[in-house]
Amino acid sequence: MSVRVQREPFDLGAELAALTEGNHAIGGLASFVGLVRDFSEDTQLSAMTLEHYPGMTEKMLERIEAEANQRWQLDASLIVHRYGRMEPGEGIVLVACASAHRQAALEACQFLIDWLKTKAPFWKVEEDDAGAGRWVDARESDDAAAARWGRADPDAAE
Amino acid sequence: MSVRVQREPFDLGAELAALTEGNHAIGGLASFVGLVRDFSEDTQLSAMTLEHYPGMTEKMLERIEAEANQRWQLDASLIVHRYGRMEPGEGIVLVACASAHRQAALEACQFLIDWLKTKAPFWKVEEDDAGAGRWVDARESDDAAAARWGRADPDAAE
Amino acid sequence: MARLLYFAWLKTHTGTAEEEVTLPGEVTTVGELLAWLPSRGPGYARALEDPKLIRVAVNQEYARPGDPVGPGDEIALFPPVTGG
Amino acid sequence: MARLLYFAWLKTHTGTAEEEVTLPGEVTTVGELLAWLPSRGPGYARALEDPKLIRVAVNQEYARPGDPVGPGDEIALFPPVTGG
Repeated sequence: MSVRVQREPFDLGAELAALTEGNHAIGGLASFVGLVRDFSEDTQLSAMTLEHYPGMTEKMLERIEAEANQRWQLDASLIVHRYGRMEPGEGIVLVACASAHRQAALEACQFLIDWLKTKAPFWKVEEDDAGAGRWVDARESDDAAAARWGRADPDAAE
Repeated sequence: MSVRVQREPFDLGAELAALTEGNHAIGGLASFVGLVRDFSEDTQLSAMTLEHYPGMTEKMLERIEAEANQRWQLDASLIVHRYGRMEPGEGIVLVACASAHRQAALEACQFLIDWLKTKAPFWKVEEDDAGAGRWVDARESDDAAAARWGRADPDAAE
Repeated sequence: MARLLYFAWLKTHTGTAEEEVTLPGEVTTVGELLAWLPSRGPGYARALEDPKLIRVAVNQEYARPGDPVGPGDEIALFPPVTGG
Repeated sequence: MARLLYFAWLKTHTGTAEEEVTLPGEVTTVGELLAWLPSRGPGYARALEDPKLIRVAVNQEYARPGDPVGPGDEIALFPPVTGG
């Protein structure tokens, strides 16, 4: 189990290789990488910046990773989430789960990324070709994706 | 869209990097790797060998990859499946799907690996510490995983 | 004194990322804090004008309107998250 | 002549991976082929003794018992797949 919040890019191949290295009980490794796109709805984007809440972010990521490890029998799990300015094509977030069984690895990976998109304290500014920044609004479809995990939600302020 | 059936190991990091390289419309990359385990039920394993049906394998993999691309809006997809002898820790199969949206990438990846496990013409011999080989029986749970995609199944011989 | 943190566009409106504030006696819950803050100035009023868009964390835990706040707490105000 | 392929433990029992066979006149479907093959010898009889464990592909497409087979076809027999 490991969580990292960092400004630097991550090396996907190296991260995944390290996760399964030496553990021959692992039968499946599922991973998801979120990448910066060069568009948002109908606007061309040249970059985005993620702000986060240092301290709370790490605490929440560690907690949700622990929950995934309780729900599924995992041999290894990893969350790497970047903050700061990123350009199209760069990786923003990496989630990876390894298990003896493929279904556990795939489900835990899906669970973590759904959760990250809706609960982790990150806020995105999108920058258009003219260099103008715009705070992104939350999307309801992301809330719906997280809700299907049937998790009690004591997290909303309303 | 790309399918490869090969004896050689694959480089996970290089395969995934190549899949998204230069396409800034991609927002999510989901992948799954199946690895050789060092046990099966209660037996220690020292290696396994996959036999396949050359010609039919490639044809079926290309067809299912095309179906995934019809069901989901994907920017890129890749299936690499190895055959021959492999030792614990080695990657057997890699499935990766990239899309503008994370849900499409994740679902298509899950669909492809469920299908591969139940329909692709591969047969596994497990080799124990004494070097004795044993053909592996099919698992019903894998059929159930593929069946939940609600695909008409004209593929069984019964 | 409580420590108040503002993120994303809330910070743009309040003009500060972080401040130490003496809470008045009538502010003992998250809801009371949200009702009081706009009186601190037009930037605060603007930041908090749509309560549906405000999330609050007290000591790095998501909080509800009825949850207590007091001296020594770290209280963060931010919009719905839009991460990853 | 039809080309017959055997995979996994079917091959172990038949003793061959691949052979050219002249199908007798009464063999025009997959089901008839499966009924006829055991008469070719004890290895074939053993390979085919549990019909539930036999899958057939004709010209690299999964086939059912009623599907036709004939001269020139590539017919593969194998157990349920256990890939990846």
